[in-house]
Amino acid sequence: MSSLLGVAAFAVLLTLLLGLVRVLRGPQAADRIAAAQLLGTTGIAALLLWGAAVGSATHTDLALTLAVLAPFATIAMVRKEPGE
Amino acid sequence: MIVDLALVGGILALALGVLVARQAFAAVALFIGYGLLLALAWGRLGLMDVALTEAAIGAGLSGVLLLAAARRLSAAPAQEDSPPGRVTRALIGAGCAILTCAVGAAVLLLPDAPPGLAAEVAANQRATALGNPVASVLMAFRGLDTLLESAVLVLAVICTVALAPDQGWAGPPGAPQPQADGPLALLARLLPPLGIVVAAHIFWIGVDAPGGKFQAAAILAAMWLLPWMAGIAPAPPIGTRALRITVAAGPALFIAVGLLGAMLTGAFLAWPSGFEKPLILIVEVALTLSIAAALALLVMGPRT
Amino acid sequence: MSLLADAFTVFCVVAGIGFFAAGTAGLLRFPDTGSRLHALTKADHLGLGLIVLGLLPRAEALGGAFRLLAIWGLVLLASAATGPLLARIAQRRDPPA
Amino acid sequence: MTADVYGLLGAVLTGLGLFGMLVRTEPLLRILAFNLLGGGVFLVLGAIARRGAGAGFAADPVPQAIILTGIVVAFAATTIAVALLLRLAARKDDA
Amino acid sequence: MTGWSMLPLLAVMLPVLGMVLAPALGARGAERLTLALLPVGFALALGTAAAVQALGVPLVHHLGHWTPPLGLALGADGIGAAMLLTSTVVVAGVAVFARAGFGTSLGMPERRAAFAFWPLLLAIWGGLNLAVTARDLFTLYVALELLTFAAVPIVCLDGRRETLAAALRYLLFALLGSVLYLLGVALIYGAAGTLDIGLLAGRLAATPPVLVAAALMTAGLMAKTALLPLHLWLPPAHAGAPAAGSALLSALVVKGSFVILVRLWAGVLPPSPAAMQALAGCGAAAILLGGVAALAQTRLKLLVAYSTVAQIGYLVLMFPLLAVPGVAEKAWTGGVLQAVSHALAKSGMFLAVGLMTERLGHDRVADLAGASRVAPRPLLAFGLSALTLMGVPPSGGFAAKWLLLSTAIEAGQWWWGLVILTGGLLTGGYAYRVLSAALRAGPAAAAPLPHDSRDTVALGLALLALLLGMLPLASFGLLQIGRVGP
Repeated sequence: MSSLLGVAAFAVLLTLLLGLVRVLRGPQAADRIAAAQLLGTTGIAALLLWGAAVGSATHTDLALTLAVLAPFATIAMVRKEPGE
Repeated sequence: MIVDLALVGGILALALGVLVARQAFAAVALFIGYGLLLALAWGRLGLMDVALTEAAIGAGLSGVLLLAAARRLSAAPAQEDSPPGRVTRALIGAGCAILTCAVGAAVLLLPDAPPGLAAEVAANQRATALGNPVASVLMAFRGLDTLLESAVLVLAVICTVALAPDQGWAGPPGAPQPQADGPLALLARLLPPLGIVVAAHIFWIGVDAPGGKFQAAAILAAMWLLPWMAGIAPAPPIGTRALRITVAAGPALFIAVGLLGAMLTGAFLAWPSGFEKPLILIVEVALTLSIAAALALLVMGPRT
Repeated sequence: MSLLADAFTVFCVVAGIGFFAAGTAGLLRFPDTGSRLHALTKADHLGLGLIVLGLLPRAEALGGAFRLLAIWGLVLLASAATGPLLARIAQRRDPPA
Repeated sequence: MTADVYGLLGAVLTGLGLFGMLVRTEPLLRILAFNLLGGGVFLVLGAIARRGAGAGFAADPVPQAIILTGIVVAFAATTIAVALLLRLAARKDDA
Repeated sequence: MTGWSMLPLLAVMLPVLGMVLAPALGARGAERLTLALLPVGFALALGTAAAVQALGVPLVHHLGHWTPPLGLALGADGIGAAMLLTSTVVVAGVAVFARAGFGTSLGMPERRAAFAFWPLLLAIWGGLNLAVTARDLFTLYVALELLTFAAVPIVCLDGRRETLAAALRYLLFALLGSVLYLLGVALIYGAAGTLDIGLLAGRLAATPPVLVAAALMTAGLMAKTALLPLHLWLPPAHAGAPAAGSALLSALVVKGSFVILVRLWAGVLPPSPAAMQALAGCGAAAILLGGVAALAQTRLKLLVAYSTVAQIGYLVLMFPLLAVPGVAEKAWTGGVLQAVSHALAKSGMFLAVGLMTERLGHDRVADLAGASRVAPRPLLAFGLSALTLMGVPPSGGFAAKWLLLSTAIEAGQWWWGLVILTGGLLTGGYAYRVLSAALRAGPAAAAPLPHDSRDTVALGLALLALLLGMLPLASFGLLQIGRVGP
C-alpha cells in the first residue's frame, strides 16, 4: 500500500511539473500567479500522499504550513494597490 | 531517484526563468514557484525543519514582499546601471561556469566518510531536554547563533525604519492599504484565527519534531499581514512604545537568560540544570512573538 | 475491513490524481486566461478533496484526520476568496478583442 | 546519491545566481538572483547535512540549524534591499 | 580562567543588548545608554588585554559549557584584544562627536536619523567585537552580516538619492561577499566536520573542496574588506555617509572582514605561497592605484575614501611574510599595527574633514583656502592623521610600515618594500594637496571661533594614532599571543 501511495505522490508531482510550463509561459501575470497557486495545491497533495506513504506526520505539517501561506502570493497580487 | 531528477529539472527551469524574465512580475511569480519546489526538495533531502522554513518564507513572506515591490516598481522604476557589454558578459558567464564546476567538483570530492556531528548531537541531546535535534542545536549547542540571528532581525527592522522619509517616519509602517471588500475581506477575517492555531501547533511540535519558533513566527507574521493588506487592520505607528518593546523583548530576554546562566553556572547561555525545558520554552515563546512582529514589519517595509 | 478501506483509498486517490491531471491539462491547453482559471479551481477543490478523503481512513488518530480536513478547508477558503478577484484582474487586463 | 544530485543542483544555482547578480541591470532582478545564489549555497550545505546522516537522524542536525539561521538572515537582507530599492525609486520621482 | 574569559564575551554582548533595547528606549534613551556603555566597554576591553597579557595564552569561553566541535567558543587572543581596544576607542570618539548631530535634547521630538544612528553605532561596535572574538566560522558569518546591516543604512542616513544608490550598491556587494564566504564555510564543514578555528588549525589538508572553499572565502572577504579589485563600492559609500558614519565605516567595518581573513590564512587554511603573493599583489595594486585615484579627486571626502582603499592594501602585505620563519613575528606586528593605527588615524581624519566641510560649507579641495582660519584644529587633526597614513616617524603608521618594509627586505621580497615607499610618497602627495590648499589665506573669518568639543575628538584620535608609534616595540608582545605560525 505505501509503495502505491508513493507512486501516487510521484504522479501528482508529475502534474505539478507540467503545470510549471504555464508559470514559465504566462503570458499574463494572472496566468502565472494562478499556475503558481495550482503548484501550491498540487504540492500539498503530493506531500500528503508522500507523508502517508512513509508514515510521517511531519509531511502533513509541511502541507499545513503551505496551505496557510500559499494564498498570500495570490492575495498580494489581487488586492487593491494604494491609489488604485 | 527519478523523483529527485524531476524535481531538480523543475527547479532549474524556474531558476533559469527568473534569470531571463523580461518583466519583474514574471520573475517574481517564477521565484514563488521556485521557493515551493525548493521546499519539496528539502523534504526529499530529509531536512524537514528547513522545508518548513522554506515553505513559510519562500512561499509566504517573500512572495508578498517581492510582488508588492514589483507592483510599486512597475509604477516608478528604479534607476538601472548600464548593462555590461557583450565581452564582459561572456567573461562573467565563463567565470560563473568555472564557479559552478569548482563547487560541483568540491561537492563530489568531499571525503567518503563524511565527518559530521550527528553522533555528537545524539550523545548530548538528552541534556537539552528537547526531542528535536535541530532545536537542541539552535537553543543549546549553537545558542549564540540563534541569539545573534534574533538580534539581526531587530537590526533589520531598525534599517527599514531608517529608510523612511523624514516626514512622518514614526507613523504606521508601509504604504497605507486601501480597504478591501467582498471575498478578500472575508478571508482576512476568517483565516487569522485558524492560522494562529496552526502557528501554535507548529511551535509546539517543534519541541520534539520538525517545526518550531521561527516557522511559527513566520505564520503569525502572515496572519498579521493579511488583515493589514486587506485594509481592515491598520498597522500601529512605529513610534508606539508597545510595538518597539514587542520587537525587542525576545532577544533581550534571551540575552538576560544567557547572563543568568553565566552568573549561575559560569558559562553564558548555559541553561541551569533542571530548568532547561521551561526556560527554553519561555525564551522561545518570547522569541516567537518578537520575530513575528519583526518579520511583519520587515514585509510592510518603511513608511512611504 | 482493511481491504475495503484500502480499496476506498485507492479509488479516491486515483480519482483525485485524475482531477489534478485534468486541471493541469486545462491550464495548459485552454486558450484564454478566464477558462484556464476555471480549470484550475476545479482541480484545486476536487482533486485535493478526493485525496484528503482517500487518506482519511489511514490517518493515525483523530488529530491526523483533523489536520487533513483543515488543510482541505484552508485551501478551499483561500481559493474561494482569491478566485473571483483573480478572474476580475484577468478580465480587466485582457480586454476581449 | 540523493545528496550529490542536490549538491550539484546547488552548484548550478550558485553559478546562475552569481551570473544574474552581475549581468542583470534591474535591481529587483539582482535581488532575486541573490536569492537564487543563496538557495544554491543552502542546497550545498543541505547536501552536506544529508551526507552526514547517522545516529538515527535523517540528516546532520548541525548544518540544518545553520541553514535555518542562514535563511532568516538572507530574508532580512532581502527585505532591506527591497526597502532601499523602493526608497530609491520613490526618490527619483521627487527629483 | 573562566572568569577572565567572560570579559570578551561581555564586550560583545553589551553593545548587542544595547542595540536590541535601543528602539524601545527611543532616540534619547539610546543615546544615553550608548554613552553609559562606553566606559564599561572600555573597562572590558582593557581588562581583556590585561588578562591576555598576564596569562600569556588566549582567553576562551565555551558557551553553555559545550565544547567545540559541538558547541561554540568565543574568546580573545592578542589581535582580538588589540582590536577590542581599538573599536572601543573609535566608537567612543565617534559617539561623543555625534552628539552634536544626532543628539536629542530633553523635550525634543524623536528624529529619524537619531533613532537610527545610536543602535547602528552599537551594532557596529558589537559586530566588530564579535568578528574579532568569535572562534566559529559560521558565527563569524553572522558577525559579518551584523556589520553589513549596520553599515548600509549609515551610508544613506541623509536620504539623498546619491547616497541611497551608493548604499544599494554597497549592500549588493556585501551580500555577494558574505554569501561566497558562507559557501566556503559549507565546504569546510563538509571536509572537516567542524567550524571551530581552534580545531581546524592544522587539520585541513589541501584537498579540492578545501581549496575551492579557500578561494570562495578569500574572494568574499576581499569584497567585504574592499580590497582592490573588489573596492568599487567603497568610495561612494564612505564619502556619502555623514562624517561620524564615514569614520566608523572606514576605521572599523572593513577591519572585521580583514581580521577574519587573517585568522583564516594564519592558522586555518593550508598554507599557499602563491595565494599569499596574489593577495599581497592585490594589496600593492590597491596602494598604488588607490593613491593615484586619491591624488586625482576634487572632493575632500572622496579623497579620504580613496585613501582608505590604498591603506587597506597595506594590511594584506603581511600575508606572504607570515610564512617566513624569523620575520613572521615582526610582519604580524606590523600588519596588526597598521590596522589599529589606520583605524585611529582615519576616524580622526574623517571627523576632521566633516568639521572642515561644515565650517566652509563645501568639500572642494581646490577651494579649501581659509580652512586654517575657520577650522584650525580640524586641519591640525587632518595633518597629524596624514603623518600616520604616510608612515612618517614617530607615528603608529611609521612603526607599522617600517616593520612591514624591513621584514619584506629580510624575507628577500624587496618588491613589497618598493610599493610601501611609493605608497608613502603618494600619500604625501595627496596630503600635501589638501594642506597646501587649506593653508592659503582665504576670506577672513568673520567671528572668533567658538569652542567645539568635536575638534578635540578629531584631534584626540589623530594624536592617539601618532602616540602609538612612541610605544616601545617590546610592548607589542601582546599581539603575538595566540598567533599560529612560525
